[in-house]
Amino acid sequence: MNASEFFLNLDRRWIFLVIGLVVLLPIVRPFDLPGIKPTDQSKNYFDTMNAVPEGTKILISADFDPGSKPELYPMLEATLRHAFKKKLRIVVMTLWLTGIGMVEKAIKDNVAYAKDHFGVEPQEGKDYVFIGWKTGGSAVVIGMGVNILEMFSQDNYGKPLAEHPIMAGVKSLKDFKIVVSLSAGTPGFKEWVQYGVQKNNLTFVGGCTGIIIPEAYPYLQAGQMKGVLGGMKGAAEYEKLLNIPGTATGGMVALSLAQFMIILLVAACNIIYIASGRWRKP
Amino acid sequence: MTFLEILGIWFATAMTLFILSFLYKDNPFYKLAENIFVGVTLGYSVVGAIWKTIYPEWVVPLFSSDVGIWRKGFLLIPGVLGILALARIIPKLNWLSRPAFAFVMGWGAGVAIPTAVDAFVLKHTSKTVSAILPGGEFTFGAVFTAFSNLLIVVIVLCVLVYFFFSIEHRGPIRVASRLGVLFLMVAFGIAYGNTVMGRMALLYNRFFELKQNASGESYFATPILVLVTVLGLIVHEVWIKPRPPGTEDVQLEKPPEGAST
Amino acid sequence: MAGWALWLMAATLQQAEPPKELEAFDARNDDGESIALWWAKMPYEADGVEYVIFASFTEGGPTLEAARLGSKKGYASDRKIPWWAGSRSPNHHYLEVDTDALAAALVDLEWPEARAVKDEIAALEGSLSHTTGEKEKVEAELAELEKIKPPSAVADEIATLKERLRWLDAHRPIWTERKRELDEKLQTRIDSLSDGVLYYQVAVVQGTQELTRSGWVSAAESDNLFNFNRIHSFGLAIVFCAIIVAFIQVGKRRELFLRKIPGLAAVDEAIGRAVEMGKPVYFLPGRHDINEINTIAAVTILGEVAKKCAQLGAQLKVPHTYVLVYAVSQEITKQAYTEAGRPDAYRDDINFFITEDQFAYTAAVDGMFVREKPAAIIYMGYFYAESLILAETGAGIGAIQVAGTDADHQLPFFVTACDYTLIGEELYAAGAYLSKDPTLVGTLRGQDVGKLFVMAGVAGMTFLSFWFTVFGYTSAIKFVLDLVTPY
Amino acid sequence: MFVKRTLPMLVAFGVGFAFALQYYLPFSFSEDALSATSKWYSIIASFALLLGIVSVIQSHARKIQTQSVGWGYSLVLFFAFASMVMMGAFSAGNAETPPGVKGPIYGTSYGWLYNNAMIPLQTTMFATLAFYVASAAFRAFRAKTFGAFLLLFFAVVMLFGKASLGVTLWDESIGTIHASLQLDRIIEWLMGTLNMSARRAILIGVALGMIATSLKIIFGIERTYLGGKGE
Repeated sequence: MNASEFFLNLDRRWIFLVIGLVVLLPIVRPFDLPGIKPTDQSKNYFDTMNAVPEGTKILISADFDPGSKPELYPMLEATLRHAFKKKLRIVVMTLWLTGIGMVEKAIKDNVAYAKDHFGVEPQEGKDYVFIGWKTGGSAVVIGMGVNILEMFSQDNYGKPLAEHPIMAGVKSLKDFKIVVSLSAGTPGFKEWVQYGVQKNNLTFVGGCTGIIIPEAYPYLQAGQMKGVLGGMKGAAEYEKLLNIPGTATGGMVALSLAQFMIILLVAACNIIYIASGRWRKP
Repeated sequence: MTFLEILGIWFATAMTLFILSFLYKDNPFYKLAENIFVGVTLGYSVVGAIWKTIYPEWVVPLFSSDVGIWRKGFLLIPGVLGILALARIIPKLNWLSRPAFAFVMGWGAGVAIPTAVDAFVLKHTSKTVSAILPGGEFTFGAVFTAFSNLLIVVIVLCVLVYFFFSIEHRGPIRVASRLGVLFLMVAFGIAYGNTVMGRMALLYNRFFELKQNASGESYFATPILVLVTVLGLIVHEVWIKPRPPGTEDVQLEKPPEGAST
Repeated sequence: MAGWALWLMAATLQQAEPPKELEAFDARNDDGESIALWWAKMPYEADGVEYVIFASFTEGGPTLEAARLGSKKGYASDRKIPWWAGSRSPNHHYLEVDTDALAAALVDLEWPEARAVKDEIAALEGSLSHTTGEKEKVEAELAELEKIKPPSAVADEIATLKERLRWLDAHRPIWTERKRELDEKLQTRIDSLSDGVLYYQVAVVQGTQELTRSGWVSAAESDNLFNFNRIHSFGLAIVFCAIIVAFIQVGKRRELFLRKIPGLAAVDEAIGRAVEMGKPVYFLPGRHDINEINTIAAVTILGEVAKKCAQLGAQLKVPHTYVLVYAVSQEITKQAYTEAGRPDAYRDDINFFITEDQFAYTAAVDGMFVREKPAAIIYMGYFYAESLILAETGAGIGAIQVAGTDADHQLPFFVTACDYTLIGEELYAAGAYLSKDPTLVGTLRGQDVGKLFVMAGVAGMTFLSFWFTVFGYTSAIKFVLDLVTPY
Repeated sequence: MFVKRTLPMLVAFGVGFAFALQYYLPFSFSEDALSATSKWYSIIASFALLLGIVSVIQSHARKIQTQSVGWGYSLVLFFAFASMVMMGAFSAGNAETPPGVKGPIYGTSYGWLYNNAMIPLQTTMFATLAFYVASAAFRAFRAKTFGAFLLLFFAVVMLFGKASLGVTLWDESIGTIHASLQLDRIIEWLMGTLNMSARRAILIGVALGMIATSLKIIFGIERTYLGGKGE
């Protein structure tokens, strides 16, 4: 069997291996390719976060479940990193019961990341707090617009919320400079806009899965949402703006590389096929 | 994390890896995952049928005092048909199930006719002919749009010609149907290329999950299980003697009578 | 300038006359739950000026706001209807009002008790939904508590729960009964008040100021027998049906030509090869349930394939994902074996059910492919994402693969991975092609004539649309297009 | 043979005719009939599911009984099936815990199985498509004929145009000539014109096939589902 024969009848497990490696590599070690051009919406998200001074209090609501993790978890990570880097003070919550575990992990990992990479040491209670989950969706948002401490009397771990220094001077949603919702559906940014943003005149940005991004456009046009990150692409663009390649960048790179790998394989295969003179046979 | 959560992560990771191991070759891990998969989904559909359909849609209204006697009577029909469909289990009473199947097939056929006319024929015809010429100024863009719209009509007609069954494809019909096949190939190529990225994203999501489960918090589920799977495959390959080809795990509890002539 | 315009507008509004040509009538082509109001475009229509529709049970009786419409919105020309089903005049307003909801709201004005009755119904609904499933929950808790020893430690809790159970048992039936009673009472009162007819007035409002108000009009809602919006679709359905039925008759009388479908010729070849190699033939009937037409086409083909397998002595295997398809296929296979003169070769495990889940089915069938290495795999029917997983696995074991599907989104994958693919309509033609049954062949000729009809329509309308655009008859285009637009 | 053959055909005819007409009849009885019968369909199918379960249990029980090759896997299947059904019964088919009730982890035991067995298995099986989509392309995208060349050429164009790397490469070079040459515009045109029109033709053809097959069922010409067309 000569070389061209071997290549044309290549055991497909080699192709499986190549594709697997190409997709895996950028996850294990995220790197960047010139290919991600931030859209205006992602820039707006970044600029809104970037414009506030050190020490500003912001609220992040991670409204997603494990099903939407690959798209929204990188957004949560990048937002936390951005906030820690800028030394913002953050209150994190979720409207989705199944989101609790992911938020805990994201906070823990990124506090460690901030220590390693930005030289800051965010303190729990002072710089950040995770207030957990409450049932009710839109009712929670409405309640927070009136009095947060009544809605969330304790943090996620049962400690009275009022004892955290970060909550000093925070009464309602109005006391946050920015509210962020990373949402995978209902309850999500729609509830935040309808029941929180409009009434309390909040600066609101969001992130969402690729499927529901069309639902965000009316709010963006109306200015109720200042910017939005759409799907894994949006997360990758945010990472690009932050200049910290993360898992979303890895994802975009992986997809690009895998597609190019297929193009390469098909091209090579056809060149060899034609060069070996087989195409002349009927 | 609670014990159950960690157990869940381990289980999910193992299932993911076992399914992926099939890409190398069929192996006991895959068979294990496959049978768990089939069992679990069977159970899921039973639970769904009972708790999401039969109980709320049938039992509850049948025994509820809110529902009038007429509606209850109507509700008996699908129940009876459903139970009659079960008569297939008993070969002699097989025919009892026929009214149920007739109902289902007749219903499907009836609903399909107007749907086919409206949603397929009318919708696609109207979209094809609605905008041959764009209004407005005579620019390059407008000319190109007009060309594209005309091209759509030509492609639709050519591909439809390809589908003629009862006319011999000769002369101009042959040309049109040949063009139709080529247009189909173009369309299939485009559709193929268009879906690749979505599929890659699915794989990326699985790998993402595996990476998340590799951390110390989940007690290094991914690396340990990868090791176990790989070692298991090696053991299976090297130490467990492969059976002679052909007999391997083919379920031949009976001789295949149909094959003997 | 601006001042002038404002003054002028105010002046026109001052002497506003009530909307002209006001009419109320049953909204056509619906299930009789709404009426339509119709009135002429008036000169004072502007941003900020609104039409408010008031409704009442009697002429001159107490009114309720039924709807509100910006004065520059809701023209009849916005209606989504074809030209023959009603006027699409740009100079008139058209508004549909839901009468059932309106009557339920209006009853408050005429019947002092109504509010209280509705509140009670709402409260009862609340209590009922709140306690739904509570009984089971309490019982479960009780069972847990009763396991604890010694029982005296939890005696209080048990007593409380038992009390709760008694309370639930006592109250829920009463609530249900009471709610039914009240619902009935309310409905009777509404019926006696309205008698199906409601009265309407249209007022013109700017801000909070009412400028003018029309006289009363009334209309009764009614069920409509036929949806005239869809009469063209109805006509077309009849035309197609007539063509097909006619050619079924033609097919019975004389033999009709049938072109070759390459994929189907390959089916015989594939079965033959399987017999030579002593390996099974797999037939996958798609992943739609039996009520879908593509599955019916698939099981018809299964009948023919089974016949061939029985004749040649190939081992057939048909994995199923829907139970009803499985049951039907069993009958068909059995019949096919009998018709082929090999009832002895029929086994009940030719058809087997796996699971309803898409990917579990795929995983299981994939495993079978690899373990049994069938010589031929035939995919017929509707498929989803599993198409390529299965077809690539099949190609990997070197089976001859023939696919046929009308799932346009999966065709590219079958075309790529299989040896032969029946595209779209060919799936429906395959049964006729394989069986050569004259009635079925006649149907195919009917389908062809139907296609010709559609093609002539597309070509003709393209020409007309082109011609109308060039000569500027834009309204004529709409006229023609309506004939092929689904409503 | 009235009950065995004529009655089913009458049922199919009556039901089929009535529901073909239903689409054009807007009155409330007609609408109610459609929504009621679509529920009937799911009820019948739910009952019939038992048929499938019996078949699966029979075939695997036979395997276990005869201890044929791989009977251990049949045991696994039974175990998985039984635990899903039991957990489902305990939690009344709810994967999520209703608020206020304590469950194992943010869900019921049924939810645990659903989230940790069904979801990963489904998504992983689906994800294997990524590999197959590549290997099928490698194996089959060969310019053997002009048609095959078109297929592979346009697939490669789409692959290039959908990758963010490809978009950047193109738009920074050729795309700078004119805005209408930008890659997303080209992709849009390919999808909207070449791909969509061929699919339209397929669907129009399919519609005619559907109408013909439906008619055959309604008129009893097609009655393979009753077992054969004879008698």
